[in-house]
Amino acid sequence: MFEAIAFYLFAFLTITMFYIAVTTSQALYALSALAAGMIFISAFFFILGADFLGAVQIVVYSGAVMALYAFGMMFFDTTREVKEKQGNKAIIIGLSTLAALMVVVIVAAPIVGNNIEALYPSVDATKNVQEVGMVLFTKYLVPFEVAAVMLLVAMIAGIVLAGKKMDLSVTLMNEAEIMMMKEEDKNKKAHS
Amino acid sequence: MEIGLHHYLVLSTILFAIGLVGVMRRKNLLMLFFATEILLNAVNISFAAISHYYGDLTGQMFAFFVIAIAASEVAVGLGLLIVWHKKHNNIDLDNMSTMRG
Amino acid sequence: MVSPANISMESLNLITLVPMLIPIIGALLIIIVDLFKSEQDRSLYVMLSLLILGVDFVALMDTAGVFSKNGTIMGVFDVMLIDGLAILSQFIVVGASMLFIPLALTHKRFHEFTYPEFFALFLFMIAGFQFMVATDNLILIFVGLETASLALYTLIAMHNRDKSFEAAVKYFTMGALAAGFFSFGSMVFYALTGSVEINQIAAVLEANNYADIGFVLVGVVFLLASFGFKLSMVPFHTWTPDVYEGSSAALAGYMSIVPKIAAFVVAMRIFEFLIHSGVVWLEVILYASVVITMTMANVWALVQTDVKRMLAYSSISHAGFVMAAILIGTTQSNSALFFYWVLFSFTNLGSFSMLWISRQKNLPAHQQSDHSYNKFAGMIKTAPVAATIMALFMLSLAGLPPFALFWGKMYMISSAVTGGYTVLALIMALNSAIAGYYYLKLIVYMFMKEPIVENGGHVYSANATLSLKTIIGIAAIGTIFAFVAVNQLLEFITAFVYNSGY
Amino acid sequence: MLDHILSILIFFPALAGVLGFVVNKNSIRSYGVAVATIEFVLALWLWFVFDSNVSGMQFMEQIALIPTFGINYIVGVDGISLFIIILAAFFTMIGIASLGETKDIKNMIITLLFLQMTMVGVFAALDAIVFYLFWELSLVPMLYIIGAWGGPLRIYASVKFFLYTFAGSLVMLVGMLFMAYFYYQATGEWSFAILDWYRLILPESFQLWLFVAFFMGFAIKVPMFPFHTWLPYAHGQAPTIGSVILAAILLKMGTYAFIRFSLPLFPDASVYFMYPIAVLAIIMIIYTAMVAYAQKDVKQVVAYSSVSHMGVIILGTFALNVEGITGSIFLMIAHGVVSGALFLLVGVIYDRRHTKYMSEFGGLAHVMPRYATIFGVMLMASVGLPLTINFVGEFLSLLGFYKQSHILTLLAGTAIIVGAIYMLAAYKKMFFGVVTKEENKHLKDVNKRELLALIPLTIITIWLGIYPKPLLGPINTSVEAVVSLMHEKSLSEEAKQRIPSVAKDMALITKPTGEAH
Amino acid sequence: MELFLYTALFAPLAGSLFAALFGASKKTKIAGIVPSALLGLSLLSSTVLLILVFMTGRTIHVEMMTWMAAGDLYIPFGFVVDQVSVVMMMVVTLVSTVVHVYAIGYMDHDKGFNRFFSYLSAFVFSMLILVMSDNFAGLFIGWEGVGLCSWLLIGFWYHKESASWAANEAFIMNRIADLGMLIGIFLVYWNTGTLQYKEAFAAMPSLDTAILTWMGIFLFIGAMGKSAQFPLHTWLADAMEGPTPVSALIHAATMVTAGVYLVVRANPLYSLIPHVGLFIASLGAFVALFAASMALVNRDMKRVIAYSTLSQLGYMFAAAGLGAYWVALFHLMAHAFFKALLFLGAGNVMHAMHDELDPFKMGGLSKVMKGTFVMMTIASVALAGIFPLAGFFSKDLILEVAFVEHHFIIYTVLLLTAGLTAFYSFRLVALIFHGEDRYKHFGIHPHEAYKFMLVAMSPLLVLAVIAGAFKMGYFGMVTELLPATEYHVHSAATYWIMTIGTQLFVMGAIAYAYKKYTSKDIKVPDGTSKMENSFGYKLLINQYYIPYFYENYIVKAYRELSEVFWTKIDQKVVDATVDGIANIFYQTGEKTRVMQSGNLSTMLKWMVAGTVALLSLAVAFGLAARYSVEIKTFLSGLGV
Repeated sequence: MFEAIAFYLFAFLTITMFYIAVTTSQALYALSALAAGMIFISAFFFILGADFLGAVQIVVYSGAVMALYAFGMMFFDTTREVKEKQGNKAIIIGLSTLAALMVVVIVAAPIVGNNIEALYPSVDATKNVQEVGMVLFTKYLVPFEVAAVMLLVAMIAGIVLAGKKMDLSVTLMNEAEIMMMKEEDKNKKAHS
Repeated sequence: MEIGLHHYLVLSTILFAIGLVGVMRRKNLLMLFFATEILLNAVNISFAAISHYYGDLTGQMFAFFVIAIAASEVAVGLGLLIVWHKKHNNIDLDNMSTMRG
Repeated sequence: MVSPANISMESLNLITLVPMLIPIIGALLIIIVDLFKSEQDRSLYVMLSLLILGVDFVALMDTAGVFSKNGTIMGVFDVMLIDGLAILSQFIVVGASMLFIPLALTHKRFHEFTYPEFFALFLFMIAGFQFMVATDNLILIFVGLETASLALYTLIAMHNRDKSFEAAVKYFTMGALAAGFFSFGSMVFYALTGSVEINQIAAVLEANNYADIGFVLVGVVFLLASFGFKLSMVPFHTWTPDVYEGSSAALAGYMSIVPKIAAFVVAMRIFEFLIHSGVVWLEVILYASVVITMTMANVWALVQTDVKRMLAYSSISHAGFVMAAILIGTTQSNSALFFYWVLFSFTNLGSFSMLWISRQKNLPAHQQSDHSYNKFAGMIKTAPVAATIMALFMLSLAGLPPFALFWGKMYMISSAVTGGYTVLALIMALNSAIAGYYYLKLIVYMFMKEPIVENGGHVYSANATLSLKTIIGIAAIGTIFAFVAVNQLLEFITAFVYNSGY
Repeated sequence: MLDHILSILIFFPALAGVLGFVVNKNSIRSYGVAVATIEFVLALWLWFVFDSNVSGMQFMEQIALIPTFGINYIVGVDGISLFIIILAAFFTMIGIASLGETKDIKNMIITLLFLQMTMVGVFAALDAIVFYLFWELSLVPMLYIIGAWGGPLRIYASVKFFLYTFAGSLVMLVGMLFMAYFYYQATGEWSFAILDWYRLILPESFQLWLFVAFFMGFAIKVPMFPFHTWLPYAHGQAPTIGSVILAAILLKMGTYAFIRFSLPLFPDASVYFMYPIAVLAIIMIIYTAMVAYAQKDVKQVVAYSSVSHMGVIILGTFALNVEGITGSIFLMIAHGVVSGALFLLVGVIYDRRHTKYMSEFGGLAHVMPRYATIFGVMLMASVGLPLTINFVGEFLSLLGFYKQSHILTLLAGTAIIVGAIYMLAAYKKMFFGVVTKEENKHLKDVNKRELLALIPLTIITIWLGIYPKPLLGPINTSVEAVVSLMHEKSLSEEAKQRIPSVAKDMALITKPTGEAH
Repeated sequence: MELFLYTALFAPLAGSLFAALFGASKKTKIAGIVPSALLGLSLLSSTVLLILVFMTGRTIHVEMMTWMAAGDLYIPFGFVVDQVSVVMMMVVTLVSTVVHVYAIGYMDHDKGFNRFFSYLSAFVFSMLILVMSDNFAGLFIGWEGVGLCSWLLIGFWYHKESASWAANEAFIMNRIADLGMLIGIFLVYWNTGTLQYKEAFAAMPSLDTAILTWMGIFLFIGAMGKSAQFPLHTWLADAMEGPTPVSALIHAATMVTAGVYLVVRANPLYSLIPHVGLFIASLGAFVALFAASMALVNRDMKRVIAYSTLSQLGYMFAAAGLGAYWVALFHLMAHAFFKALLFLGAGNVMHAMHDELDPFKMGGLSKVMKGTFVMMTIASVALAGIFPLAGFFSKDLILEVAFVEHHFIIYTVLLLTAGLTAFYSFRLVALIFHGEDRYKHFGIHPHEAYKFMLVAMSPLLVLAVIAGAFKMGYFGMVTELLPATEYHVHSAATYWIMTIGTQLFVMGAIAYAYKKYTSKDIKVPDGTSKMENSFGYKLLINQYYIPYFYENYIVKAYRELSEVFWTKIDQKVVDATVDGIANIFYQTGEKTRVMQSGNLSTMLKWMVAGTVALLSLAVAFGLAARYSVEIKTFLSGLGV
């Protein structure tokens, strides 16, 4: 019973939050709603006994990602109301309703899950973090490492793209301008 | 009233659809990115639920990696937005259609 | 119960990781070099990357040797899967990358190559693709895919002009949506089978005799959408022309080959077992999308005014053409896919390199875009050799014998014929004829029109350096003399594909 | 060298073409003439060493190309292809020799040499894919010739020519792949060798479909009605040399392919489709002749007349007996000579007046008597007067087809009437009457360089009209082999009846002699 | 003897080539003399051959070389000199020698003198091939060869529009007939397996009559063209545009009789199919009358003679059709002599009158042109068939044949025609040579032709007079080859009545013509007289409106249809379809490229739309799969 109440409560909350996130014209609202929604999602994780996931969700999403977005928002100065020209709303609504409906139609049908055996059974919910660690560092060691590489890539990408060097484009400059820029660079370095 | 896997799947699907709506209607790139986060999060719920009901950890793993991916995307996406914003002082995708046909 | 893992190193088969580790290490090496001494010339990084890729290539050859001796290798808790497909596609990935990287040494300077990070990201991207193809675990596929994609978005944006940002953002956003689709699709399969490994998914579905076909199809739809995006199947292709136009010609050429072969391999792994299990729906849908992609892309390519955009549409069409291999799903067709793609790499990289070599920084008044058709008007008069080579690439793309792509096309159509897809074979053939028009259009401009004033021959090699010329030379030789190597290539590919059970 | 004479014939011009890039612009014409002459001499030598009594392939060479997939470089020559090869060499030679003032002459000559490679290649190829290779490759030089040196609509014409033929041949490629697949199913081995395919007996239903697939490729090339509309454009826009080679050689590829592929591979289908194709051929003959009559441009007259004559060739081919097929092959050569000459002649007047409209001329016989005479000879050859080269071919073709259908032959025979109508009308408009235009009053008669090309053609036209035996003999021998093969292979009763059995012992399928080396 | 054969055959060719050498250079007499001399040589050889054949009855057959051989077909260049062909050779070489010599004078002032002799000798060569060939294909070579030369010679004065038009008309009409001939040859080949006369005719008796009938019909169609039988006759009158020697040689004496020769040559075939023969005879008789009627009113001297030729050809066909091949051949020979003579005489008149052709504008020329007058009169007498000139023997014979064979209609028609012939012949003579000197009104000063021209004509004159004397010798010779039917009217009385009656009838016609046209009232008709406005006159002068019909309903229709084919069908349908298909693709591209709006939002929507579309298909399929049983029951409930 508790589970049911919790599920519906959080379901309602997440749906509302995400709905606000995609519909509001205030970027700040959207951001807050998104963050809230994500925290509520972590609640599902806890309900489902995925403690580790819940923690990661809160830390990574609500913490890191949201912080990043918040910074970005300040940078873009989108705290004011965002005006978006909307084209044909019918298409959007129609498409999404259709999508949702159809998936729901199928999902609502009973899934044959009886004969599925757990490949990596989680025996005890309390030791979730430990188990996750176990699986993560055996079976999913490689993906984990690749994910690390991915984060590295993302980091480098972020640095490169947001970096100062992107302000001037060598691509658009002719040879003389490039030489001048180099000279300036050298001078600057010499000065400092 | 037992909460079964279906409930989670339906919820997940609805959230996914909300994400899709966002993806389709948002013109502000930053908020568009929010919508893509919703997509991934919606799926994560399902993964966790399936994982739970099957008693299998793989789903959680998947969700975990999805989170990592989402985080990386944010970094790159924001990087791109910043560059664009620096040059054009806006992040509206309607201003972004020099290439067509 | 959690018990300490008792795992012997041998069972991990770490050799399976070697080809991916090399570029990762190489990328780190480049970053470290940069840390120690910044502001180095790009030629250093180009050569470093080339060396690393060379080593990778050799490692791949080793792996290939092992494969041909022992068959498919699973490694690192069965996450890694080195079969023929993985090896072949990695060969293409690494080989095409080796052909790409010297294109950085242009005569003019471009923004991205001033960064050592460019080369690091490039190598990371290669590693990402390698992971993507060398596994049947959806998680690793996803992570590899994203690693590669994120790096690629950045590489595009680093060209640093408006169009490239626009391209990167478009690509990124749609990529994010595709990622959502991918995860949803995986979720459905996971829900159905409790596994994220393709062979197990297949086994489970087989065991319960596809009881819940509707749900399977939902999963298929989402995966199809996400790979449709990667492979630029209509209507998920919309990013392709814009992204190709926005990025540098060299990178566009690269994008037309490497990400696609990786995606093809994954698509092959996912969809073929479904088709073989008699999922009629998928067959019909794939049939339709192959035909639509081929035809519509050709039709759009007809009306383009910019050569690069035309080539973008043309590569969509080629992808559609090759997608037929997955639909047909015989050993011959799967071999044809790789065969085609190897030959396509040469030709397409060659033609994009020709655009790259003629890249100007400032457009003259009569030229609307970087590589508009009329830029090439009368090229035979001012730069005969370049025009001839370019024409050669175009003829090859059109599928004119004896140039490289003809053999691919022929083998592919033959596989359709043998697979019983007669109508498809005819459609494929006729599409080549439609495609002939726009390739011909460029030839017409080059050979039959008068040069536009102020259009001296130097424009066509404004960007030329020895390394670019070398790459074009290699591509040209590969294109012309493909028939010499076709037999060995075909035997090699067929053996690998056959031994992987496809 | 004899073992490789065909390869030399094929690749010598191409090699010379590559080397031609180095030759100075001012000497390129001599270079071209020299190369083409050497090639022609080689071709004549081939004739000289050719054994007329052997019905099968001679001078076969085989080099593995893609053995895994059954594709090998196999070339060989028999009576059917021998003379077309010689004709190709001949026309390239006189084409280059008679080349007038041309811009970018270097490109033109190199292109012509490449074109020659593809032409010889098509007729010598004995592997379907190699055949296809040269077949497609021949489009490129022609595209360039029309597109770069043609008239005002040249780009439209060249692209149309290319795409149309290209589309058709792609369908043919599918057919070839099917054929190879059937061979694979039958024997467990891939092979694209034509001689291997000859051994394959296909069920009639397969034959029908494959016949159609091959037909698409060939019919567009020929070009058969209703696929002919590219031809008037191509001819109308092409420079003289382009038209000459197009009409003399390139069109023959289609009809040659019918005899090389369609007939022996699909005897039953050939019988099945005989009437429909004959009807098409008759439409070609009459309809295009009438269209030719309505033309205002003399080159278009000749262009449409080509289509009309190709109709007779097709008809002869589908006579399915020795007389008809021999006749059609002979007519290919004859039509090559005559239409080539006619295009050269049109080129002569075009060079002088830069117009091809007949209304611009009139009374030319007064000012250019030699020109009028040669034109007259070619005109008479074109209308198929006995003792000219065309008559032999037309006579045999019609004679052959008469065996199959009387009524259709009667209809097709109107070729000799309608042909005379448009040709004589054109001749009258151009040459008879009084000179009305001031520009025409002082036209120069044909000069030496033009005579160099025209006189040999005139001589051939008459010589082979009187004494066709040197050609008919070898052709006949090989055709007999083809017909006997068809007879043996055919399955249905009707086909057995329609295709006569040739009593003589024929060995068309000989093992490649090149293997021993 | 082969030497003589080859000499006879190739001497004209040598002459032609010799003259051709001077083709582009200025007129030179030698270009006329040498071919004439060579023709003389040919004539000599023919005479030798004739004597040989006549004396020994031997025939000469040579095979020079293979022409065509393919499959079972074998065609050599074979030549045969037998009783029939040697007669033809004699006729051809003799008349052409005369004409050649004559033409040296006639063409004296023409720029194309050299060219003319080249053509003329080439014609003789072709004609000799035609008559000497031992097979149908060789016959066809000659057949087309004479067609070509006829085209060249009719259109000799090519600057005249009418001349080149007439040349083309002649060529094309002949081609129509040649098609029939060709088909006939095909029939012969496929049924007898050979084209050699000997073998083919030997095989024919064993063939089905239907096949033989078709053979006969198609071969005769060929003959109809060359011999200008109805309805392919219009070209002959128009062919008079050529120089007069040409008309004499080609369009009177030799080429036009090729059809008769063919029927004679193919007598074994036609003997097997008498019903076709009857048709031929009927057509011949019809043409005889038909042409003669047109000759009655025509005001062009040469055309009158041309119609007369046509009419006489009708006679020949009537004879040949009735199986009297030797009679036909005999008339052919006799006709060649007097008709050539008539034409050459007309040529003299034309020369004298500066190419004036209307006899109404002449009159009284006998005073200035005695020689010509005599010759033409004798020729006309011969033509009319007055005893004892050539025409009497040959033409009366034909009448007898018709009578003896009991074809009285044919007989009557031919008899009537004989009267008409006499009338129009002497109408011409009277108008030209007698009566007022009407030419003076036109300021013409006529003069007699060169002497040597008259001398050249004299052999013809002699032959026209005495040819009848050869009848018996001729009969003895040719019947070695041809059916030797003798046509005698059984009762002598009937014979005499017939003969004398005919003679009287003819003479009456002559007298009437003289009476009518020597009168002083003859004026140049100006289209006002009553007769000229009568229906009959109009019908005849307009040649029964047949040329008009051809021009308006065939030529014009053909031209217009061609135009329609080109502009409407070829361009608007066939080509437009091809371009249309190409355009469909291009237009689809243009129309749908807006899909690529460049707007990211649209792109995303496309992606979602694609997914949703696939999804709905998947759902539909999934539902259908799940409820397949229910759907089936439902459908079966509906009765599907």
